[in-house]
Amino acid sequence: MTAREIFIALAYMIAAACFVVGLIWLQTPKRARAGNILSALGMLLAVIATLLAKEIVDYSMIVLGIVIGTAAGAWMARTVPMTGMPQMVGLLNGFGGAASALIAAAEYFHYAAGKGPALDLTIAILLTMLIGAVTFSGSMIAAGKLQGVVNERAVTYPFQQPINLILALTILATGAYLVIDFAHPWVFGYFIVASLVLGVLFTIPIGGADMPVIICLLNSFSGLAAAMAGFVVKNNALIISGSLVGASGIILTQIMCWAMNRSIGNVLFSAFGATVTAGAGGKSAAGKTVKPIQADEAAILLAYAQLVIIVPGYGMAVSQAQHAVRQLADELGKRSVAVKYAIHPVAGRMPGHMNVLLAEANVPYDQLYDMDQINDEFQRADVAIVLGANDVVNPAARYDKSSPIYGMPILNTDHAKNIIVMKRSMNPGFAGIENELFYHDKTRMLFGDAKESLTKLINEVKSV
Amino acid sequence: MTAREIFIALAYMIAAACFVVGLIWLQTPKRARAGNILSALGMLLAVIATLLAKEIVDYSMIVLGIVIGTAAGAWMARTVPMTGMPQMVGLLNGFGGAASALIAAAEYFHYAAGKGPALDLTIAILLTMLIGAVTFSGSMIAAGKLQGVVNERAVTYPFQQPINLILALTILATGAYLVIDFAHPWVFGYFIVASLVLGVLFTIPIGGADMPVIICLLNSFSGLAAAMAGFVVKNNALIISGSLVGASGIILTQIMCWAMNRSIGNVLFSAFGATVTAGAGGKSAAGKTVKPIQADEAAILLAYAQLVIIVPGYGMAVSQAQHAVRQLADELGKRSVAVKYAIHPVAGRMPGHMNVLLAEANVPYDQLYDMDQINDEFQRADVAIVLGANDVVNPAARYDKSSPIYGMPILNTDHAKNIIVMKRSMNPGFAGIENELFYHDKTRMLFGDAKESLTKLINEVKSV
Amino acid sequence: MTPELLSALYIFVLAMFLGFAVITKVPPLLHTPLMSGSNAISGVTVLAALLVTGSQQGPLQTILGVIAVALAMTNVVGGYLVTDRMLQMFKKKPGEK
Amino acid sequence: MTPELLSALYIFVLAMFLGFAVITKVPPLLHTPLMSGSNAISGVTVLAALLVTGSQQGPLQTILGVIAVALAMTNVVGGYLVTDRMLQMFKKKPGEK
Amino acid sequence: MKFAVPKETAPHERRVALTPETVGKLAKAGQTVAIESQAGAGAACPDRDYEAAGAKIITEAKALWSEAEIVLKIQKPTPQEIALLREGAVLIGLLQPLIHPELVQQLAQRRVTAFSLDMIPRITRAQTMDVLSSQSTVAGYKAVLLASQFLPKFFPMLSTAAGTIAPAKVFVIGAGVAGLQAIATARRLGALVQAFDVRPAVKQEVESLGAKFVGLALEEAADKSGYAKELSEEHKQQERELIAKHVKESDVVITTALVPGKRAPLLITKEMVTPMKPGSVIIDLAAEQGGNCELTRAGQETHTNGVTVLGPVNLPSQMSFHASQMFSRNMHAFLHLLLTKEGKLNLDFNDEIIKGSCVTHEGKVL
Amino acid sequence: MKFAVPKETAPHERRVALTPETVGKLAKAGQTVAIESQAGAGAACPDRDYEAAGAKIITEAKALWSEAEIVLKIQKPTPQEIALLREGAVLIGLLQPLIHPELVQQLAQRRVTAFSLDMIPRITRAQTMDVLSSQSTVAGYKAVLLASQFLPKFFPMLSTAAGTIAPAKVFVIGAGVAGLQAIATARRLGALVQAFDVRPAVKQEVESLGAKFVGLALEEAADKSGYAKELSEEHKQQERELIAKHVKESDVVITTALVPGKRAPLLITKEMVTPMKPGSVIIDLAAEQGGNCELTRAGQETHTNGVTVLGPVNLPSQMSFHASQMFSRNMHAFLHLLLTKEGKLNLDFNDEIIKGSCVTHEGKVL
Ligand SMILES: NC(=O)c1ccc[n+]([C@@H]2O[C@H](COP(=O)([O-])OP(=O)(O)OC[C@H]3O[C@@H](n4cnc5c(N)ncnc54)[C@H](OP(=O)(O)O)[C@@H]3O)[C@@H](O)[C@H]2O)c1
Ligand SMILES: NC(=O)c1ccc[n+]([C@@H]2O[C@H](COP(=O)([O-])OP(=O)(O)OC[C@H]3O[C@@H](n4cnc5c(N)ncnc54)[C@H](OP(=O)(O)O)[C@@H]3O)[C@@H](O)[C@H]2O)c1
Ligand SMILES: NC(=O)c1ccc[n+]([C@@H]2O[C@H](COP(=O)([O-])OP(=O)(O)OC[C@H]3O[C@@H](n4cnc5c(N)ncnc54)[C@H](O)[C@@H]3O)[C@@H](O)[C@H]2O)c1
Ligand SMILES: NC(=O)c1ccc[n+]([C@@H]2O[C@H](COP(=O)([O-])OP(=O)(O)OC[C@H]3O[C@@H](n4cnc5c(N)ncnc54)[C@H](O)[C@@H]3O)[C@@H](O)[C@H]2O)c1
Repeated sequence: MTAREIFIALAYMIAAACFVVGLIWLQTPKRARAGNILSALGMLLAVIATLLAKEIVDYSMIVLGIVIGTAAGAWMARTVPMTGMPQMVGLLNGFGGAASALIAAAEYFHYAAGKGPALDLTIAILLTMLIGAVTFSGSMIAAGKLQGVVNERAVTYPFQQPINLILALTILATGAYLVIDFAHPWVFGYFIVASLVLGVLFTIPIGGADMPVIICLLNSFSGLAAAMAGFVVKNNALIISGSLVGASGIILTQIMCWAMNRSIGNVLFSAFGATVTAGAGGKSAAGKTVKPIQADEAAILLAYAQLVIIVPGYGMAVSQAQHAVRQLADELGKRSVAVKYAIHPVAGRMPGHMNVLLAEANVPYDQLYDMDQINDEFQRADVAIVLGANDVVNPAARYDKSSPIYGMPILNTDHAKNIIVMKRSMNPGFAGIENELFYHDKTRMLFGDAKESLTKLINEVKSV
Repeated sequence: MTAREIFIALAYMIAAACFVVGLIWLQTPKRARAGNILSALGMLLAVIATLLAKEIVDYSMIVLGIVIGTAAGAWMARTVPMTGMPQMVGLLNGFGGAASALIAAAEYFHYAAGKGPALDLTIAILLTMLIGAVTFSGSMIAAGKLQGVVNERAVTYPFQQPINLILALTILATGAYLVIDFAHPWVFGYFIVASLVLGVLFTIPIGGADMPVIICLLNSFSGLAAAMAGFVVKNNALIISGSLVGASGIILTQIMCWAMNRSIGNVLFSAFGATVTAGAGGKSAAGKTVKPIQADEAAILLAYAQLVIIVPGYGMAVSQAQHAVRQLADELGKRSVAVKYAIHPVAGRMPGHMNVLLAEANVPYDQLYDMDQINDEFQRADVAIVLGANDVVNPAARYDKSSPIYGMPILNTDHAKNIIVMKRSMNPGFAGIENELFYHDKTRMLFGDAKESLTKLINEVKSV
Repeated sequence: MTPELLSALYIFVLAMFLGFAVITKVPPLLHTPLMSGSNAISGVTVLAALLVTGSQQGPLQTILGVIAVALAMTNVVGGYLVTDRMLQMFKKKPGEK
Repeated sequence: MTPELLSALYIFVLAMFLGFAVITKVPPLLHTPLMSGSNAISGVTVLAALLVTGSQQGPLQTILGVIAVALAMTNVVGGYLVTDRMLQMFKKKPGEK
Repeated sequence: MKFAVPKETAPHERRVALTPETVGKLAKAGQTVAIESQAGAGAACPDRDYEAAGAKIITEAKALWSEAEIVLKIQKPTPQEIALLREGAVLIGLLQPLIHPELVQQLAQRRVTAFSLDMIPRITRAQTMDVLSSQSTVAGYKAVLLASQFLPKFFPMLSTAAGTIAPAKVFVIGAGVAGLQAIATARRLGALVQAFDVRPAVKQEVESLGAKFVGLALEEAADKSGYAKELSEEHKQQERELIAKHVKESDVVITTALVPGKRAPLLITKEMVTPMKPGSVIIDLAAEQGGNCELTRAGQETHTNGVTVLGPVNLPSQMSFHASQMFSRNMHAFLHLLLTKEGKLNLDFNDEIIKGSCVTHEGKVL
Repeated sequence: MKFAVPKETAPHERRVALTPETVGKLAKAGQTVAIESQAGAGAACPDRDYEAAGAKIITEAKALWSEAEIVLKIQKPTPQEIALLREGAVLIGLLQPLIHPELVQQLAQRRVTAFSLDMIPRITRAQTMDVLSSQSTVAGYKAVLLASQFLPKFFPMLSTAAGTIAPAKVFVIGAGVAGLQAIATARRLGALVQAFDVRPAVKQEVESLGAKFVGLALEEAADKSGYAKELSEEHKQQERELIAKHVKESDVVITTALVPGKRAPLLITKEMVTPMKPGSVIIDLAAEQGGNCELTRAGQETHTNGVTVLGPVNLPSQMSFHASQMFSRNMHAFLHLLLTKEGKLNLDFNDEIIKGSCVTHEGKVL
């Protein structure tokens, strides 16, 4: 083994290490950026090492490809708007899959010209092709759905199951054929087309709201495709990094499904994704939908806020959450988040209800603000937490003359940049009326008993 | 590749998976036992798979070895007293190291008889020998120190550094010699002896109290030895499991050092280990020592208790820890641990001081017991938490006529099975006198502000 | 099945394990950046594309290869940059301890 | 350096990584059982001993091998059993939810 | 408009209908406010503060009454005072028209437009003018302090070198506004608090204050408007037994049970009081409506078997400053409804609140 | 031994030296206890409870006094009562011998062995008999309730539909036993509490109750025994300014500053009271020792500029049940020291506590 080979092997190991550590760091907000940079450095090292490989004899075309790719990637990343990120990731992922598929094709024609490869190599080439093609076409559809280019609803069509079955059999049959007799470009062509169609059919019946999960799964696929390509070109760096991404992608997909309270199977195979938003939350009678939030995400929102205003209501009293809320405030205070309490004159069920409880929990008086003092501050608040309050933050009181609470002054919770509502259900409060605040764009619902939700929240804030 | 080979490879992979999952499970009390069993099953599988290998042609001797080893292992494990566990682990670890060394020796003689192995194999054999031998002799000394057979103090001798240097050079020189010219059994003999001596010299200067850390490190070594042996016999299962243990052992060593507030370097190379107990805690003027405890360990003690009695004192008031202590009690309650508060008549600095604070935190009155009600219950308590109290639990009040608190009735905290004292330092309380309770065998000190310690404790209890 | 392949399979399996072990509890806010970051890693297939392109197996291979390089490189560069943009929101606040 | 050795090294490095990644924050009460449990795993060297003993390389090898088998087996069996004994204290209490 | 705030003449009344704070707001809005000299003295509002806020101090009550366009009172006026009123003047106060029909008659005769604040419907929008709520808040708080003054025991539990003091047991009957405030205050002082009411929603409300609810909350006991109604005979029996048990065990009993427009329900009989521990205290906040306890004598202190029974009258007046402040803010919110932006009177009888609270207008009783 | 508990004759004294609980313990130990009829009436301890506990009820005070071997009192006896005592009898109570030398003289003449509980040294072992602590606990608690009764304001902060009520500001001067208890009680009621004392240890103690300490705690202000001593002139000036500032801002001021054996320090002058808000209340617990406030009249209520100054005398007596219970337990602990296991008197004058508290013995003043 030459010194060059040893250097390359070493470089690959270091690159792999960078990927691993990068992935670990990407999981905490504090080190996520550093993790991404580390991972990128690893990639740079791997590319440089590969360029030194003795197999590479001509650099001209390589430079061309690299220049084009780098320019395109940089331009896309620079210009995509923040809201377009998910489809951008989908698109890029598709490119990765396509690259793997192209490698499989190149190797196919390389070997098809000669005497045909060994069995294991044949299988590796076919798998690379299959997974790469599925990743490519699937990602394109997914990105298209998110962008609104492709119908973002869950598209169902007749004979869905039989068609899928036929497709699978086609792929299997052509694959088997190629294993037995390799040099049949037309058969290989069928194989490619069938794979591409599979990717499309796999993605098209899934609703737009579930697309992020699907992209994550396809990302895992493109990792596997890279790993397979590693078997094809006999490169350990590819195998390691590809399978790393393959495995972590599956776990991440799983975690994302949990966060939506769904199983992977449910996401992939149910008609549940039929409307755009159904995956993301419940629906009101009037067709309006609310967006739930989990404690961990809420915690990040809070931890990185400058000003948080807490609006306690009767629900805080019912769940006796006064001690918990003070603890949350303390925890946020440690992270130098400013916390204020907005006390509505009739919050709770008796005059001073909130005061009694918050005083019990030793909340300093100078954190308590009455309505007139704080109403103008909501617009500066990064997050308003509505803690078991309802009527006192109901915007209907401002304009809906038919509402029983019309004319009551309310807290301007809806002026805050984000609103987290903590209650157990969509049940109304004292006045027995619906609250449109809960359906607001900026509002996320943290369902559950106030005290329990707060306890979770405190833990998550600590661990952010 | 034959079906048998594929089966063996598969079995090895499953075994490796068992080891990985087993190690992960071993880290939480709940699943630790299952993890150990899983790991053992993996080992069984690996052994069976190996026995099927085509290299093995004769089973008679193997059976002999297995029978002896199994019998010896089972007997030792059955008969060792609970207190002898650490040295037992050390001993077993030494056996593992010895086994690796013996394999190296066997292979040496195998190749020495023939034309000598390739460079990489030579290096592998020598490394296996070196690490195996160091593990063996080091573990024997460590076990001996723990058992009291070998002088358990940190033994220092003149010219320690020069001797070590000479030893290292000897090993390097003989090793290099063998790499160049393999078939020199006498040189190999020197190599073995030097390695064994290195193990002894490495361990002997370290005090008995640090031995668990050393055994953990040597355990990591024996893993590495196994991995090297894997290179020698070209067996991937060995490489994987061995390096797994090697790496995890080093991390564990590191964690154990952290728990002692020491660095690995400090443990290995300082004269700090000169007395038996110094590593484990501080020392009083009178030579008595206290045993500190960390929040995580305290949490396990509490979580697995049946009855916990909390003794609040002035320190709870100073740190305003009343809300935190109630939370801890709630958390323990969820795990069906019974919690009672023992309120001493003069705890704090005014009559009813503890009551005021605990009522503020909404501690139910029926959890509060005054001295006469609870003093007989301490003996049934698994843990008594002394929360910033001092004089009111000072046993000197019972018998020391010269003490300013003589004659004051105290809480029988010392009757509890375990005592955790939470205070910031060894400073005395109101009466300004030392408290022998803190030096009691059953007492562990959780140093720090009461509120902060409680917060940590709550988190740990949640995660147990 | 060659021993070489066997080793490659071992590496594959171990790396999968590592992949599983590495992802633990990720807060939802980081789901997208993490996905995007690992998507960039999956562009590692660029290495294979480089080898194919550079080894002059024939004009077809070179053409397919150079397209693959361009695509994979887009994936890599775009992926890392997009991820970085997403992560800028976690910049440390001045007041934070 | 053969490609075989290279693969073995890759496996070694990956397994080391896995070993590092696997151990996180262990409560001190579990330090000893964990150490003891992983010590039992390190007895995996018994596999090498089996191969040496069983492959009839010569009488010396067989004798060394059989001793190695016995020692390593003691390590494995003793290690797992001792660990199990230590861990019995974590048996679930009846009252626990 | 010309506003007038006379000094309250009812015995022991220390409150005042407007505090300097509200006077200031009215004055800023261009209104003329006349205050009778020393009107706020009992409520820690000296004349100088009123003057500073822009009011005119009038020493002569007669002049004040006869010149005013709008008179703001707390208690109902005397016939002499009414006689002084101009025709068409507006009078606002706690008139209790159902209890005092003769007063209403006289007001109608004088063609006075009279509003009784206690008649404001208890809808959400009217919360800011709900004097019953605000004054009940004061009464509930004060009731506990009154009890603590008479009880020869500590409220909180205390472990001391001189033995452990058991916490006082407080039993609150009727958990409306006053009852809830009493529960909260007693809990603050460290007592063990239990409460009883007939309305079903109350259980959760009591528990939301950390106290214990006892007894079965009966679905039927509340009518639509949220007020309690009278109970069936069978339930009354169950209720009696429950109350007897808890009264006996308690150190302090605070009763606030009312049924609107009716005599307060009699919930504690003499027989229930007898087995109480000597030194125990009963505070009957329903004394003015006839009392929840058989032994209650409104405005008096009775002792039976060592048990003190108090039937305080006008407790809010004992905490005159804040009671007046709250009353005055309620009054201001109510005036906001009666006046146009320019400060002119504008009575919109389609408004539920105005309709509900208006007692007499243009000579007619409404 | 024959114990006797007379009814207290001092005006407004409602406590009793032994409660039925303690009587029961003594009776069980074989002692004879005679109680004057109605002695416990003021403390919610009826005669029947004493009888049930094993005491003899004596209607005739003279007989009680003249037959007793040990007389247990709260307040000092009158000369007439002393005249009734047998020679060699033991008398235990709050005798304040430094203030009443003539009483001591008379006791010595009658060859009575007299113990004054207020003279017990404040060492750890004596905590169970420390009546000063136990009665101060009652006084501190009661002082806050007294303030709440006179203050025309709420203590807690309340946000209501009738506006937000600001919390009362309470300023406690002297944070000994009574002061700390007052701080705790005011905090319980929701007030904003600040406290001042001259002893350095007090800062942490005040903060340990969640209240704020103001001012510089001066090292030199405490002597070894933990009592406060008098201050230098310069520090007094600083202290005055500090106090003036906080008094002005407060709704309630509670003073408890004492220096043993001296007149209570005068800390609040008339000038400091004048700028206080009308309605504010000052409770001077040092009234009996001369008062911490210039306007204090012991046992009286004075009003200046709308500020009420109260100099309550014998506050513990107003919470007679628990005050008596604590006193009685203290007394029992003290008796434990005087009696042998068999219940006979055994005075060990080497014991610090007995030595410190004994006032007269065998005709000599000690
Ligand atoms: N303050 C007074 O003096 C007074 C007196 C009488 C009436 N009111 C009226 O009471 C209302 C007060 O408004 P508000 O916003 O405080 O309360 P609200 O409108 O009654 O709403 C309370 C909300 O808390 C939620 N909740 C209940 N238990 C909970 C728990 N354990 N954990 C989490 N959430 C819980 C309920 O939703 P879920 O069931 O979905 O959890 C409910 O929507 C006003 O309409 C006011 O007019 C006030
Ligand atoms: N109750 C009364 O009426 C009264 C009145 C006067 C005197 N006393 C006397 O006060 C004493 C009361 O006994 P006690 O056991 O309650 O208290 P203590 O003996 O005074 O001990 C309190 C302990 O709390 C610790 N501490 C202080 N701040 C802390 C913090 N922030 N976090 C954790 N620990 C803290 C201190 O140790 P570190 O500094 O090391 O943390 C100290 O040893 C008795 O001697 C009693 O006689 C009582
Ligand atoms: N919608 C609003 O904005 C608003 C405003 C003020 C009050 N309220 C509500 O109106 C209700 C009544 O308030 P209130 O304090 O004026 O009531 P109240 O003074 O008329 O009665 C006091 C309490 O006594 C109870 N009671 C009656 N008969 C009883 C009996 N036989 N035994 C036991 N308890 C008996 C009633 O249920 C009530 O809770 C409360 O629930 C209050 O929250 C609503
Ligand atoms: N060791 C024990 O067991 C024990 C028992 C009881 C009391 N004590 C302690 O003894 C101390 C005194 O208790 P007490 O309540 O009887 O004291 P006290 O009644 O004699 O005095 C009350 C308070 O007034 C303060 N004071 C005096 N002059 C002052 C001034 N000029 N300005 C401001 N404050 C002034 C004193 O410092 C004291 O805190 C307390 O610290 C108490 O904890 C100890």
